[in-house]
Amino acid sequence: MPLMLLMVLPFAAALMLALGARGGRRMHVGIAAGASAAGLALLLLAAPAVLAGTPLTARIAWIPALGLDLSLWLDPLGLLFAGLILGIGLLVVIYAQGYLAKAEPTGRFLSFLMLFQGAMIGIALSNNILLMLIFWELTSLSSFLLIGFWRDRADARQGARMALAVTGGGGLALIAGMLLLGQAAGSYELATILTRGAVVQASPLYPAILTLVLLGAFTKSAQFPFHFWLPHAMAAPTPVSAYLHSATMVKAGVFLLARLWPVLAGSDLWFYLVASTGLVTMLFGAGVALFRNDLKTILAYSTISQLGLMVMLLGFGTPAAATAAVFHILNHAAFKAALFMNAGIVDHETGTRDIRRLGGLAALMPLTATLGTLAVAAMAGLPPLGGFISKEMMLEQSLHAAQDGRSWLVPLLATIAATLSVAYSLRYATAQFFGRRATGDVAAPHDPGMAMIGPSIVLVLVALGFGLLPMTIAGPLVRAATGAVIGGSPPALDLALWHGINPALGMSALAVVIGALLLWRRAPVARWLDGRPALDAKRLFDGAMAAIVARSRDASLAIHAPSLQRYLFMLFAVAVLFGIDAALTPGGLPAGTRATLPASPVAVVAWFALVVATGIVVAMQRQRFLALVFISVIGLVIALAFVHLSAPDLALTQIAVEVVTILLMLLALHLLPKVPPQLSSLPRRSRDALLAAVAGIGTGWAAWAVMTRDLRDTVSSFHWANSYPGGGGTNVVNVTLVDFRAFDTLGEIIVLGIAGLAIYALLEPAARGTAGRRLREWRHDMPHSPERHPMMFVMATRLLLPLALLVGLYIFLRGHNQPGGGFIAALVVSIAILLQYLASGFDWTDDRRRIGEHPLIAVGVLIATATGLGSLVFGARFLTSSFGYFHIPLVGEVELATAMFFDTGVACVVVGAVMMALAQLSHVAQRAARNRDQADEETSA
Amino acid sequence: MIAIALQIAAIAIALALLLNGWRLYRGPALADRILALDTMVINVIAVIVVIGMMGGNDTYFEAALLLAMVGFVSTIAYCKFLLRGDIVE
Amino acid sequence: MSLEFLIASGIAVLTAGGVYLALRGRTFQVVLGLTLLSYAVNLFLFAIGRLVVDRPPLFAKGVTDYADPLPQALVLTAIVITFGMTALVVILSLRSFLESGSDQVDGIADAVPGPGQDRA
Amino acid sequence: MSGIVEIVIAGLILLGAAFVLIGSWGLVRLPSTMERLHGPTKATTLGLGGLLLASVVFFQVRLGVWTAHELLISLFLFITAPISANMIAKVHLHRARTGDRPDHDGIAGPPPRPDPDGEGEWATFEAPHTDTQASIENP
Amino acid sequence: MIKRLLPHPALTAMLVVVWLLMANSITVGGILLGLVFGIVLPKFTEPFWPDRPRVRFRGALLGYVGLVLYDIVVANFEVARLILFRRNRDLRSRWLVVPVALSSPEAITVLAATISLTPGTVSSDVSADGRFLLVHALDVADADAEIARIKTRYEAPLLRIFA
Amino acid sequence: MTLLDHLVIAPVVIPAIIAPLTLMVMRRRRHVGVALSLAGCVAMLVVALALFGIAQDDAIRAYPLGGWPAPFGIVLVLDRLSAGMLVLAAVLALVVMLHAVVTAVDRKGWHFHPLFQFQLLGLNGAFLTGDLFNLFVFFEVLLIASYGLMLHGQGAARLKAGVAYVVVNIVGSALFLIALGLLYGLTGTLNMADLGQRIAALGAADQGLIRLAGLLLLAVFALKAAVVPLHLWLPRTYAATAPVVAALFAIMTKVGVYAMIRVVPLIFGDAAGAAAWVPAPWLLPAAVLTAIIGFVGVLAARAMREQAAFAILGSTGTLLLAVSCWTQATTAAALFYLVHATLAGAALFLVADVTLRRRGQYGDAIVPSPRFAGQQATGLLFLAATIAAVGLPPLSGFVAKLFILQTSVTAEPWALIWATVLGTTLIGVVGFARSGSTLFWKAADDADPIAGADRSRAELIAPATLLALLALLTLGAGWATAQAEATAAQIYAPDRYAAAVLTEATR
Ligand code: NA
Ligand code: NA
Repeated sequence: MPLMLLMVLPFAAALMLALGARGGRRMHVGIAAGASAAGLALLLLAAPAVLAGTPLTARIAWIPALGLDLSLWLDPLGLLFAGLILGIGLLVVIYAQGYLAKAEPTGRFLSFLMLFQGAMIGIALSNNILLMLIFWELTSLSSFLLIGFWRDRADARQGARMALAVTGGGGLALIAGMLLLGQAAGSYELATILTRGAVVQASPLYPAILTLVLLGAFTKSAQFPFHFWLPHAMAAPTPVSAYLHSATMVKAGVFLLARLWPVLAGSDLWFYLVASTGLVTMLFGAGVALFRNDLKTILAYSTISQLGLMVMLLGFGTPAAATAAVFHILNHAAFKAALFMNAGIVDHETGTRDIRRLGGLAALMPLTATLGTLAVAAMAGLPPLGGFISKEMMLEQSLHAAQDGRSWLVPLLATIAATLSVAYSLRYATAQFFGRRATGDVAAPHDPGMAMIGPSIVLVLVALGFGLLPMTIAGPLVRAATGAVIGGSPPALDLALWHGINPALGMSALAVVIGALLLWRRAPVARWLDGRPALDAKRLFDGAMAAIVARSRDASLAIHAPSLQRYLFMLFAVAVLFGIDAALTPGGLPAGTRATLPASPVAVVAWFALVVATGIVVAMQRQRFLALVFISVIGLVIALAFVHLSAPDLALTQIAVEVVTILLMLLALHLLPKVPPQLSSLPRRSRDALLAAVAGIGTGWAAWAVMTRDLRDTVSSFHWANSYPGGGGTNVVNVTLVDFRAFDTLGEIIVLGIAGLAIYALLEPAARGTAGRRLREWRHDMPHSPERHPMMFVMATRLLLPLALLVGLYIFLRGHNQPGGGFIAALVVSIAILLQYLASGFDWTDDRRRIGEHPLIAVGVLIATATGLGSLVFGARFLTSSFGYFHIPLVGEVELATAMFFDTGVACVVVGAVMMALAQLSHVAQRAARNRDQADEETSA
Repeated sequence: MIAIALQIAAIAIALALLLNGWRLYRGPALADRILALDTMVINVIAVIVVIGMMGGNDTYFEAALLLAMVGFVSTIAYCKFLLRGDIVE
Repeated sequence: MSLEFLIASGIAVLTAGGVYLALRGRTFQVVLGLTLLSYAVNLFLFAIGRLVVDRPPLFAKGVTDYADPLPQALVLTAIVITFGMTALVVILSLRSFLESGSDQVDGIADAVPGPGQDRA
Repeated sequence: MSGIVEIVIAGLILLGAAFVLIGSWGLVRLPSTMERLHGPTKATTLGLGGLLLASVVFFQVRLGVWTAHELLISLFLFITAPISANMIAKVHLHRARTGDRPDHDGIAGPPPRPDPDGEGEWATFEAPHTDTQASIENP
Repeated sequence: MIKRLLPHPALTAMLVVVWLLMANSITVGGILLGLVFGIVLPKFTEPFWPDRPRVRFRGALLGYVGLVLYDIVVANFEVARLILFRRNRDLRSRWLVVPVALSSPEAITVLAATISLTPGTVSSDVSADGRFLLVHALDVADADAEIARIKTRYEAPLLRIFA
Repeated sequence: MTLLDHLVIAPVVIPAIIAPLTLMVMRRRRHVGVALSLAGCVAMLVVALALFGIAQDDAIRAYPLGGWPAPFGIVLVLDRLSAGMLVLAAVLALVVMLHAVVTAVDRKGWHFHPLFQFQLLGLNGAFLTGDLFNLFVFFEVLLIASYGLMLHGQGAARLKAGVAYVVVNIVGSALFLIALGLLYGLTGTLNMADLGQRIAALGAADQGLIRLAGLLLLAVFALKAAVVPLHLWLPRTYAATAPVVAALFAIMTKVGVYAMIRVVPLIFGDAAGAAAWVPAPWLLPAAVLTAIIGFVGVLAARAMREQAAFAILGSTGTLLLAVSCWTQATTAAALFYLVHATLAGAALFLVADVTLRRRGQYGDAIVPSPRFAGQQATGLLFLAATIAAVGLPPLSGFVAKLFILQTSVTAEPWALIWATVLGTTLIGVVGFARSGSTLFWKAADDADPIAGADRSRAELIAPATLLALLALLTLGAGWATAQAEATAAQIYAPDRYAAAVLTEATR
């Protein structure tokens, strides 16, 4: 449970800080420092047992399906890291209190910082590699927030994005690597995986695993060539740099290499990939650091170099090298955190970080200068600091590597890197603290208060302690941690400043001497370098990113042009492609052998009319009115086909729907261009024609293939047999609609009802705004007769309205047994009412209507649904119909069926929806005309 | 005899439909085309009546009745459109 | 010539015409195309019940030869739904024309709208 | 079915079909729009009337049912056909005078004025006077 | 009371008849239902037929219908002859301006419809003042005689019916 | 027949009653209408949860409508999949509805509430039905309601995009009908379980036609799901509509995916001959392209809504990568991801909505603006929503992606799937980092101040709720993945489904 508490503490602190963001600065620091201190205390309590060899574990089952449990452990390596994270975290929090200006939102800042701390602790404690991935990505995210904390600064935003892109990207590779590792090892439990090194290295996946894991580690630890984000992350507030880039985030990659050392290390591939990357990075970082002028940038490149050192050591794959790496982790954390804080203090006091504008600060800020110089000495690897010991160990291990058969370049380059690090370290100290006095923007900088300088004192004392009393302070931890890294008993440990005279000491001395000389002769090289066009990673990255975004944008815009034609072309093309695919299946799409029916002359003529009319519609598409006339012909032929082919219900529906559609289109056409110009080019038209032809032939062939097949036993034989006895009607189509498949019909009328509502919503505001203006400016594009309501037509309508309504009622009542039904009846009624609109105009007719469309739709849906629910009362299923025959004196046998109620609902909705569409549309036209008349009057007056 | 008469009638009406189609296609005036369409509807009603008699089936009567009603409405609508643009004033 | 051939070829012609018109650049033509396409689809859906002359699916005892009622019911549903869709699309086209002054849907007439130009 | 009835039915069918055909033939061969209007609106009345009458008798004889509902179709057509013709004639008049490519006036020429002495015009050309029988304008 | 129940008695009668024709059978139930609709529908559509004229029933109307039917048959043959055998250039197609004495729009409409239904003549328009009908004749030798025939044969009985 | 047995129709009946009632009440008493609509959403959530609970016993329940037994009548089928989808839809609907009411979007046009209820009716019906033609009908219901909602509030861009959206879907419906026709013409049935059995019994001559029918169905579902190259309609539609509507639409693309998951194993499973697993060869490359085009669009987007739309596209691609493997394990992963992606996509749109309101004339364009009210809080929500959308920890997207990666490793093209999932994640991270830092960090303080912005804090509730749900989904991932696995197990046992549906008691 202490592990869970340890894990939860920083997150809880982050949450408290986020919620209490408006609270005081003291409270914020109190929470953050308290959480860190409490964590540290927990860690110290656990330390003796862990160092004695019994790791703490805790587990809460989480996602068994993924093998992802909340499984934590605290082994010596984890202890070491968690200690760094919490210890330095505590110091950084204290430092931040002094560093951040009063106006800065400390709550938010510390909340992010604690979030980050939690993520790091998670990495250190995870005993499940999937869990570790989660924390890993969380560190990327939280560092993004921290680096970009000063959100108004462009360099902060860009630095944050770059860090996220690189470390996040590496994290994704790590995901793949970890998953493969889990697959290869047969478990995602770290403790288990660590015992399966042989299995993993024998797996064919090993190279992939290694590469992917290293991608994750190298990007996080800023290894060449993924190092470039780190200097730009220096845009972060200095406490962030001190925390993330000395002790924690960038060390996560090193930690990962150490963590997985037993599984992945030892192979040649490991050596070549890891050691050489580390070596190159070490050299490169040190070289660049020598020629940078910004304090934090120098420290950033120094960090890159030092990380390279650790990576290289781990890459050697020997226990001794691992020991060196572990000890250097400690050393580096101490001196680099101190140095970052120091840089922050100088920046804070002088207002600049440009080393060229600083000098002789030792006199003004003695304490700061002393601490800085000591920390620099550790970085340079000078005795009596811990850095000296670990640097010497590194040189020794590089020598061993060569002796073990690796290239002699290893020690050579390592020494050069050490030399360079001496040079930049000395420059860092001397240029700031000694020599000619220069104080940046501020006249008299001085040592800051205890909150800022205190943490540095602690860190420098620790760094000194690592040098003077290494075995006492660091010995047990280093030994145990090394044991954890190598997964066995660690080699004998002898940390001391003096090991007698040996090659490593020589190399070390050489490095110091040459390094000093190098610094002395640095100026001409720097001048020479200044003349060169610098290879600026940021510009490259930004350029590449901008280019990628621009290309993406071009591509995305090109693909997603707002062209309906393209949408439809794709859809048709896919359908045609699928047709071809089906035709290519073995056996293809053969026609059947069913006997066909002979075609009568009328059928042939009708077919001919259909074909010609379709052709004309296509050919005369721009003559919109004519096209509509020919659409009518097609509709007529189809109605005739339905009559001929035993589908009276369909014929009725087709006929009725047809006319309503035509009315609708005429109403719309009134306000549209009548003969628009041609749009598409000939090649385009040919392409479309080809696609259309293929689609047509394909569809026709499919129809032919099905029609010429013999009919299997269809479910409709049940419908036929049960229509009368079970559904109480002889019109099987109607019984299907209102009974067998009444649910379809319910959906269908809802579609109509929705169409009505949507149309109303569309048209109601059409007279306002842009559309309203356009309507007002609308001018007739054809000459008009002044006669609005031709007398004969109006007179005939007065007789036709009741007649047509009667027909509608008739069709409604007989629908269950003969062709007809609610839908057709409703259309007939609608047409009758529409006829009245046509004859007498909107206003006159609308004034005399009794029921609005909205209630019709609402009531219709309710009636149909309620009919369906009615059956529940009788213990039957939804939409179960019931019917009975009643004998009424004089009248005789009368059938009553619940389906009639349902059909009434259908009819209501249909009338409502149809009238809504047409009346609303005609009303817009009406308003257009009215507005036009008003405009005319205004102009003539 | 009735069957033969119906066959002849069917062919005659088919021919009539073709003639309607010709006028519809040729125009030249829009009024001609509307007239042709209107006539076509009447002739289709005739076809339906003949089909009904051929099959001894009177279930198609409503289709014919509806066609008579609807053909009128669409003819009026087309005319109104050409006269006034706005078919519902 | 068989009725089946007439229907199948009619479906083919209607589909081809519908596809071609749907690929034109203006809403009205597209609507015409959709209309043709829906005719084709309705005929198709009807035809898959196989063609039967003079046997409307009106139940009578002892009759075993009848047109399949189910496809007819399906086509009815499809016709109704298509009508609703057509009504909406016709009015939407008009509405869009009134709002933007263009009935083109090929994306050529529209300048690419700047981001965030239209707000809810 | 007795022979005579059968002959009557067949005769009615043939008569109807003939008039249907003649009407459509008139539509094709008559020289201009107004003349063509006479073909279908006349011939189809009797044509369809004959067929419908045949149908009435046919079903009476064949099925023994009195299916007079065919007459309704005729009733409907009698009400609607004159209106259709009227509207089409109006379209012709309107377009012959104002169309962007005016329709040919036909052999009857342009219509004369309603009242040779008066100022008036036909309703297609002049909005009907609101106080007269020709006006169905809304109050 | 009757008046309120049956705003259009003629219409009611017509609807009942049409109903029975549609229902295709004459049963008590059918008649009752037809009566219900015959009463409800005119009531429901009453606002759509304002200022309805008074119509005199009795024999006049029936006689008029019979006359028109007879004329239709005869004229059909006449027009069929014209279509089949008359050459286009021999066609004496012309406009007739028929002065109208009828007063209600309903009556004028019936007259115009009659003219259109009898082959050979089509009512094409009404004058803006409602006093003239524009009739197109397919083949007329003497325009004035034809106008006179229309007035005496059709308008005169209508004047009596729509008194 | 207890009332509980009838509960399965409630998801359809509730909106069928609420919608017309709100329609009638709305004009006179707005607040009553709104209350009704909200109550309807709550009721649907309660019912969905109850059904979800009922489905926990692993039984598959068929409800023959009208008492007509399958395959002759239409059946509703309650299994884990349908119950889960119902819950998802109800949760999303309630949150979105709340947001619409809080931000008064529902007052920007006509009939928002009835259309919204009908939209739910369509969704619920589509999830429940066991009949293929009925699925078509409910597709139409949900589509036409979506047209109405999509156009809600109108404006030129929305109308123009609306035309394209409507037309392309109408053509899609036509394809659906052709596919249905082929299936009925060859098998004589429309019931999905029955179809599966009858297709298995078809002879060699019918194989090509059945394959055609299967492929056309795939095309239709792919169109709804917005799979490349049938995705073209989506970015413009979702970006042009009101964000709150787009948030609801987050589930619309998932309906297409649902239909694939429902139909393919049931009808085009192992026994289907030439049509067995018919989408398999087409779906994977399409899914890869969808994911790539989607996340590249996220990178390229110029406005938040556009970015959110592309994120939905990308998530569909990722989802289909899992679906396209057609194994029980990957389907389980897909289902888990489906839930996550729906909520995450909706959250993204709601955050876009909040931003849009607060930035006044700057709208949701990804350009620097002066500081706006609640930039902190909105930025935080955006951060969380984007974390969810790209699938980073600590939200459920990460778990879902791990699930997909783990289960797809047995598939042939696992490397391609992995590369796509991880690569597109990176593109998404970069894209959202760009837009987020521009929108919420960068400030153009020299620009004119923001005019006419909203600043209600209540509008943060809905997006925060969705994100909280995602956090819950992460915490409860163990339970949720187990549910997904059990659901996938049912899906891959079509015989059980068929047995349950085809032997249900007759009336
Ligand atoms: Na239906
Ligand atoms: Na459709």
